[in-house]
Amino acid sequence: MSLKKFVLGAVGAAVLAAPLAAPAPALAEDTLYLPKLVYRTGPFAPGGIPTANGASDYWAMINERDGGVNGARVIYEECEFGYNTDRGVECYERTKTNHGGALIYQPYSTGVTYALTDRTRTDKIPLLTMGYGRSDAGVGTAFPWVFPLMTNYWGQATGIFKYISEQEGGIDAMKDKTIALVYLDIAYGKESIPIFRTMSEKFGFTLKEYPVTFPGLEQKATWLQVRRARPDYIVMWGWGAMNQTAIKEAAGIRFPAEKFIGNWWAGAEQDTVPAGDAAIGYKSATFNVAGKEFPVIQEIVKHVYGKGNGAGEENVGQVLYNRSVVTQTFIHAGILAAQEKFGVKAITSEQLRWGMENIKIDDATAAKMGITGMVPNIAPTCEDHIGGGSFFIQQWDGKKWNLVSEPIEPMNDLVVPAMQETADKYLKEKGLEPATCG
Amino acid sequence: MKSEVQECDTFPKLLLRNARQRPDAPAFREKEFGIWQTYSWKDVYENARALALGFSELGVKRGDAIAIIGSNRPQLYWVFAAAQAVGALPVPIYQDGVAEEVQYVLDHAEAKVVVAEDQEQVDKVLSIMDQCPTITHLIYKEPRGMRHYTQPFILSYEAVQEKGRAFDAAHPGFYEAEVDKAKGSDIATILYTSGTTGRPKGVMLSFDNMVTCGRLSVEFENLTEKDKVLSYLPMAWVGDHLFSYSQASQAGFSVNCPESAETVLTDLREIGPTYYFAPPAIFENMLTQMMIRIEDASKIKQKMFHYFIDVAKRCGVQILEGKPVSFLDRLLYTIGDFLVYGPLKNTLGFSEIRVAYTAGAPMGPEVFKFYRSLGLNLKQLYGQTESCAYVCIQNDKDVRPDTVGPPAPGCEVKLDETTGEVLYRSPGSFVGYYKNDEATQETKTTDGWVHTGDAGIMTDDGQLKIIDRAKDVGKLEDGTLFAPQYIENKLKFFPSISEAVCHGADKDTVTAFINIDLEAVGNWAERRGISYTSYQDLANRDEVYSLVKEGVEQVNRDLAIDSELAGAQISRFLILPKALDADDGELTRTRKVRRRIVAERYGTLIDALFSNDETAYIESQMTFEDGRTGVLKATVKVWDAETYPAVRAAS
Amino acid sequence: MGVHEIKPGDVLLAVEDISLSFGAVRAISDVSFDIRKGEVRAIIGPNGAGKTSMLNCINGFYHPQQGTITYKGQKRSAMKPYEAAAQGIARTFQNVALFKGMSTLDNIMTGRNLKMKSNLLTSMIWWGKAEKEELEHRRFVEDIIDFLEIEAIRKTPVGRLPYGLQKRVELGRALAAEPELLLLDEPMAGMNLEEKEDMCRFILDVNDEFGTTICLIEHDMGVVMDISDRVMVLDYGGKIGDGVPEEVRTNQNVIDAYLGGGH
Amino acid sequence: MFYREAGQFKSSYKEDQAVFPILQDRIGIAILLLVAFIGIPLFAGDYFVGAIMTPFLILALAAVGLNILTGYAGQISLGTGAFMAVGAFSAYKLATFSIALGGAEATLPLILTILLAGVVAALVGVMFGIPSLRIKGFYLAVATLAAQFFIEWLLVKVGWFTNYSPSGVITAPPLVVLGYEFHTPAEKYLFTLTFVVVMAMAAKNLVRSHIGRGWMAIRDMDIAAEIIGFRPLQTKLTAFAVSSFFCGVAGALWAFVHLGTVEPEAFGINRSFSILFMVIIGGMGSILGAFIGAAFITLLPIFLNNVPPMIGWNIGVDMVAHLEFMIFGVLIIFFLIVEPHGLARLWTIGKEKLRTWPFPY
Amino acid sequence: MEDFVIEFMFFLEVLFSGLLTGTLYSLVALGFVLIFKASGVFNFAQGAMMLFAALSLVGFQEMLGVHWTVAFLLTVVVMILLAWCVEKFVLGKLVNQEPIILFMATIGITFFLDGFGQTLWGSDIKPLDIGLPTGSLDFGGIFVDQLELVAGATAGGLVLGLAIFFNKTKIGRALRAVADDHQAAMSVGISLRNIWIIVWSVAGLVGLVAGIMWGSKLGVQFSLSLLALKALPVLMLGGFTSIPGAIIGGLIIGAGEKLAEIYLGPFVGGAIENWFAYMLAMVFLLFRPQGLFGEKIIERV
Repeated sequence: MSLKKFVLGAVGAAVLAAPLAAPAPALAEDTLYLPKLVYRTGPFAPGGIPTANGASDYWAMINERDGGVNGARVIYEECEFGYNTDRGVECYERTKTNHGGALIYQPYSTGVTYALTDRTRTDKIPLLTMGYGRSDAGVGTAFPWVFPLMTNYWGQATGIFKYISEQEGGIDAMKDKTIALVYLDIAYGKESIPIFRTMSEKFGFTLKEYPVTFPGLEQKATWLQVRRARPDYIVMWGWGAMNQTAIKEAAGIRFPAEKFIGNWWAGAEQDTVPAGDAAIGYKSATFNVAGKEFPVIQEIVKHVYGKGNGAGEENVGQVLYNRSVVTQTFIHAGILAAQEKFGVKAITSEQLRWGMENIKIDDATAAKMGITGMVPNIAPTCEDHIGGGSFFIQQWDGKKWNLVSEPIEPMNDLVVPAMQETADKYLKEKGLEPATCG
Repeated sequence: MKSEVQECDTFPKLLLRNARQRPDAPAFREKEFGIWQTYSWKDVYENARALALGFSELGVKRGDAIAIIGSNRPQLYWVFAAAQAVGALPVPIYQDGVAEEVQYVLDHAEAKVVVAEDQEQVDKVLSIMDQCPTITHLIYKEPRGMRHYTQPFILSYEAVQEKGRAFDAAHPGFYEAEVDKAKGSDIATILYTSGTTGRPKGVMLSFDNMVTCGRLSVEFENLTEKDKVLSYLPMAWVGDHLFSYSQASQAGFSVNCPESAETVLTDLREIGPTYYFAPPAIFENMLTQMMIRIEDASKIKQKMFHYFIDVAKRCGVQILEGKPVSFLDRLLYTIGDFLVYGPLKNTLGFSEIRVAYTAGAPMGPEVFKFYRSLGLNLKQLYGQTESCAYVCIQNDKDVRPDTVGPPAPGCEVKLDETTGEVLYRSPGSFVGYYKNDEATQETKTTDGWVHTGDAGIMTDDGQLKIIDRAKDVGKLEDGTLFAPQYIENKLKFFPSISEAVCHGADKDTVTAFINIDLEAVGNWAERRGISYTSYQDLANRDEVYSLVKEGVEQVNRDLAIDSELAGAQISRFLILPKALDADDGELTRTRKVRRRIVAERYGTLIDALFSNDETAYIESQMTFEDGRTGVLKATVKVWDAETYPAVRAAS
Repeated sequence: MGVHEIKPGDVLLAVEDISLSFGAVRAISDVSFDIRKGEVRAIIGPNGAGKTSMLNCINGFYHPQQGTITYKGQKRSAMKPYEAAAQGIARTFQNVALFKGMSTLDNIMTGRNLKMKSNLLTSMIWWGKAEKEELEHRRFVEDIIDFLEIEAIRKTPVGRLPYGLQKRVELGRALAAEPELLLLDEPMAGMNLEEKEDMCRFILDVNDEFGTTICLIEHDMGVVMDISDRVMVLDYGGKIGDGVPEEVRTNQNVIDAYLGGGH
Repeated sequence: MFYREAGQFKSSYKEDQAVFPILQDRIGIAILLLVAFIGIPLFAGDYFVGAIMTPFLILALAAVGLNILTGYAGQISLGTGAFMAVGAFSAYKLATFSIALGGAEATLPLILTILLAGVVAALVGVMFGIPSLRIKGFYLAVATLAAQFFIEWLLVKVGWFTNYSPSGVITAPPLVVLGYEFHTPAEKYLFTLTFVVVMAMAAKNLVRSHIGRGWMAIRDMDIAAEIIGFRPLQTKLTAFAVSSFFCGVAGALWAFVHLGTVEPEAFGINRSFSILFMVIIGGMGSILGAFIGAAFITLLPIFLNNVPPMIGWNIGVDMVAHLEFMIFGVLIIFFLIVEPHGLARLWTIGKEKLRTWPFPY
Repeated sequence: MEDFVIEFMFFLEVLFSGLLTGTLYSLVALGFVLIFKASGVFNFAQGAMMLFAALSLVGFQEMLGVHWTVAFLLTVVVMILLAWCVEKFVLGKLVNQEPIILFMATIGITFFLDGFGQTLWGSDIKPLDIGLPTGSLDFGGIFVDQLELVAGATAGGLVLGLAIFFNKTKIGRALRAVADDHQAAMSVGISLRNIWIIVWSVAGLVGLVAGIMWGSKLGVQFSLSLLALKALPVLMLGGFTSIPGAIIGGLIIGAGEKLAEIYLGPFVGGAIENWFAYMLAMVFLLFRPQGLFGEKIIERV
């Protein structure tokens, strides 16, 4: 027990010391505290590193170039959780009150997103889950603190279907087609199944579901079944080590790569490079464009790497890196909106929520942020935390990802009612009242 | 209307008082079946009453002796009161005595009933039944193994009590009447001295003796019913009789009996007595054990231990006696109390002790100071069977290691001017030796002064200092005062030395027999990789001789600064090839050396000590650990020790 | 063999024509014998004679391929050891089989298991029924501890005890079950003379004080002859002698088996 | 050093058999409880209470559960996560039962819900415990691993368990007991603490009862245990049931109190492993060990992770994490070398040393 | 009829690919068996060792820009060094401890290796290309992954090599002796220490080979260490102490789980491979509690 006491005491000391150790710069200057839960280690580190680097580099650039946002310096702090939900929660609790309070969280992990949904509601801190998390979280009245933005998994699924049908010459042509849905058999992977089933019913294509056991290192059985089923298209809901295995296996059964479409968590350099030649022609969804040519990326290269700083140059311009950068620009925009509305530089997390509900990424803002052409426009509201986004399909050519589609909008007539339905169920189980807007 | 003191002039009356005043307070506890079975004063009274009437039913008459033989058990203690209630004389007998010793006492006391603890004691008594014609009944307490003893005179304790209860029902008021018949001047008990020489003598003690000594000493130490004692010393010994019976009856405190001889130390620790008595040997033994155990501790702990023991040596006694001590020392002592003294007392079971006594033999001043410096209120008591163990008690505030304190309340002490022998007159002065008027007259003068046989000195402020047995104190050839025990006690302070016998009366120098402590020296040898096969082998090692020599020379250095005894330093010594043993008659049952027997048995060795021989050969009878007897044959080395010129102390 | 002359008492357990084999190895072949209530019955024989196997059959650990066992007048079908225990058969083991992680007290308490009734829920709550029951059985066990004179090691983990004491604790565990039939598998194996004498005394005391029927096996003839009422001798799985100690001692087959040096 | 046991004698078996027979231990535990119940909620921040203590306590409860099975009954299990999941999902189903029928809110009292969830977990545990009669030692891990993967799979696969939530994620209802809602981290912590303390007591009572002795007997020597009358299957299954009950309750608390919204992966194989580690590191066959082990496995990494930034050592979060892994690994080995029988044994030895202080024995 | 032929061909393909996957599991399981056999340690760190070996190989290749054979040799040295450290700092200090304690110690090693490997070589995914063939061959409609063919051949070669090592070399015989009786091994004149170092080195080497196979397939990344979980049912089925058991067990598990997934999976929702492997092993164990090739347990008192 003495050891336990020691550890407890030590941890306690750490906790007590934390607020003391943290300097109180608020007196001298306005700051914006942006903690970020990252996983630079562990099984999902390959995806975690570029995402973390993107955020780190972006805020370094903003501080370096602009001295912060409107003069309020950004304190960007990482907390490593190794894609381990418990530690993610611990990181959240550890950082949430530092430096005058965290403004927003972006965990990049489904598990942590779920675990933080309740906590952020209590703590009144926005949770930015751009492109992941609960599909129904776009309903702002049910999840006032969660911002999926852009599109959710259901929207993405309908969009991918739209893309496929375009390839095949229209929705009607899909009637006798078969789509195989290969998904990682965990909460994340299962998220898209209901909407695919709905579409299958509505549009008459045949849907075959192929779960891949977590973590997806061994997929032989899945692909043997896929081969036997001879689908016309394969859609993949994968993450981490599963992706490149799947791409290799697909090549192994000699499935045409261009009819194999991953979702946007299955379309990064980390997935295609290890798969080698097998990945050439493989497609995936993405809501951001890869490449270094965008102004914001150039600014990062200039202000951060140009000065010998930066988290990891090899990631710059990669899909996940750029996605993280884009995410940060949205936060940036949200902060600007909130600063303007409330007339303070050091905004609070509650004010940022208003900001996030009122960002408007149009051509003008995009140009200002340096992300023109990098991401579709969005304009969320209090009720709608998605903001009517769209996304692209990209294709791997063996060296880099190239866009092969125009922005695709989801089938909102299908998605929105479904979202509303599950959101209502959530509120009921939680015993919560919907938030009011306006 | 008589006062309570007058009213309760016998133990049965005190018992009745206790059963009325504090019926539910614990009177006895016994560790049995894993827990401390507790008997309240009411239980004791009822049990003793039943037993007493049972005795009557068995035909015990006033003045009959009832012998008690066994280890300390509540049921056996109850026999005292039960016997006394019906006017019989309880006679406790040393339970480890061999059959013939027991037979002598039973026969001498003309015991009518024997209460034995268990099968072992019953067998012992049965083996000598033929020679003790007075015995009519044999009562056993522990039924285990007694199923097949079908002799009609053998009864179980419960059966006797059952008879008693039936008798009680048939003769209401009989018990009360019997109790009332007794008066303070009646003989309460006969205690047989273990006697360093000759046959045991039966010391007759009256109720007045025992009750008054008990009362006075209880008042002196403020003992209350909240106190606890552990009774583990032989019931036949006067000290135990005073503490566990007389004082307990007087103050109403609880007497706690250990589970067995092997578990005494554990039980001591569990009970945590507030009031404790042990002969010096036990304290010395504990100290030796402590030193051995601490040597197995880590170096840091040893350093800490010795450092704080030194602190205690410096200021512990002063703090205990409320004398001024520097702040730093006081602080260090407080830390030491937390780190060392407190835990030490705790592991020994001394945490709650208010008063601890030692008596029965003089105690080495170093040992004595050691315990006092830990904050243990250890005091010396001087007394003997003939005085109900009550002559001198040290005062809390004025305890000196070399005296036994001033005369206790009610006692007078004087010294025989010619021999220096101590004489006393006290409420505890015995009535006489049973069936031995001659000895009574030798010992007790007509005006009530009792000869103790101890040589002593009276200090200026009236404290008695015992030097030795009067007959043992001698002079060297050159007239130097030679008090063998005094030197022996100094030697025994060394953990490696368990026993020493010094010789020198009428010789030119002092020499010594040494007994090594097998455990301490064995441990010491093991750590040094010295292998040995037996006690004898170990005792004959040069390494061990060197070790002992260091001790002897240290004693010599100490003696050199002692004005009166500086001339009597040890010049030669040898290590005996066997441990002196009570079974061989070399020690008394209270572990006192029987000098005469030792001198007879090891005469050749003594001769060698006073010659220039470097070795000596000895052949002697001995008893082995398993009880077999055999002949010891050994060649023993004799070593010289350095002596030092007398140093005049600065004061 | 004059079985009828031996002290009166009903047959407690009868073994008839038992055979037991492991694959090709025949451990016991066609052995019959009985144990009478209240007696000390010994089975002796050289190592590997099938003594332990016989005990294992009696308490249901092995199931003989052939033969019947009648216990208290009832023929027993293949039963589990715990069923045998429930019927009052307790035993000790050749290689001490104490529960090393527990104290002496707890080990002996396990022997009371069959008598303890408190269920999961009451045990969890402890106060009341479960505690009362636990304390009652503790009292009983303390008698055994007292009986076996192992007070000083009551709370000592059995793993730390010397071998002789472990055997004593094991005997205590068996006694705690208040068995009708006590099987002792080489109770004196590996003991020194003094420990053997102690153990003999305990065995006799148990038999005497509690009236427990005892069946013990030993390979050392000496001690057994002194304390047993009847002795059966096994060799190579077969019975070569049975009767009171004197008879067995003079039985030529037995002498051959022990002294023949064939093994 | 602190112990003053002299004079603490026992005059009844009740005192002698007490869980804390030594006065100083009772004082210590009282202080600990006071700190836990009053000190921590009053003085510690939300982070410590909500993100460290609450999950620690819940995992400690699961470790107590596993310790009953592995430490006391000697049956190795790698299915702890699954049994926790069963508890969590059962609690969810029980709580939303009336909602699913169209009711407005959960009607079953919360505490009952959690306990019943434990009972369901116990039943499942018994099912997967049946092979333990034949399969022993490390091989038994296979049966519990089968449970682990099968249950995880089942919960993901069968929509009924999650009320057909599209992602298989469940959402806990608000924590309301007798109209009082446990809302803040401190309140939730106290809710958990009460559960954990009561159940730890129950576990302690069990292991010192004849049921617990049966488990240990089976663990130490199963054949001898059977011969003296323990029914092996019944004894083992009881252990499985009780262990799973504890794990189930822990799972329900994890979902309801700690996370609020939880996916089945929260109870994956890693959870099972980490709880087994707690039991081994803490000390098998010791309730205290479960707590120490849980502290070691959950708190130490967090502590290690907090140290470098605290001392101003800026080496990047990934490096800190790597260091955390390495030091953690080394510490596991270190403590095993120091005391292979777990930290609880270390504590026992330390306590023994304190009791005999300053002597070594 | 033609349907039947197609179905049968498909069945064959499933079976064959299952068997090949099984050999890959066996490769991982082999490392466990080696260590358990010689030292009674259930080596939880085998997965971490495999990852560490593969990471080192790729790391050396990247860092030094050398040919993979050189990197391979360097890695072998690293694994021997690791074995030495494990003996020196961990197992050597835990002699005569219970299996579960040793098991826990290897968990400590796992944590350390995970942290250490990532510190040295980073957490990024690294492609491993030592020129092993990729893609599949078409045998009349049956596709066979070339890499898996190589893996199968390698596994077979390893087993053969180990068999020769164990039966024909002095060290090998000593290793077998140590499994049976530590005293006997001492009398052969090889210290227990050295035997442990050797056996951990060999296990490290096996881990390296397995790491190469799996790394070529998946890229070298942290997830490789999770493959240890796929080896567990193989081990339990085959028995902890049997090398042929690991191979046969791997084949059974590989084929079993693939067949189950394809023929049973669709009826229950799929993704049953993981638990099916364990269920299969469990059912096997119910009939043979000591595993496929373990020695029969006779209960005695």
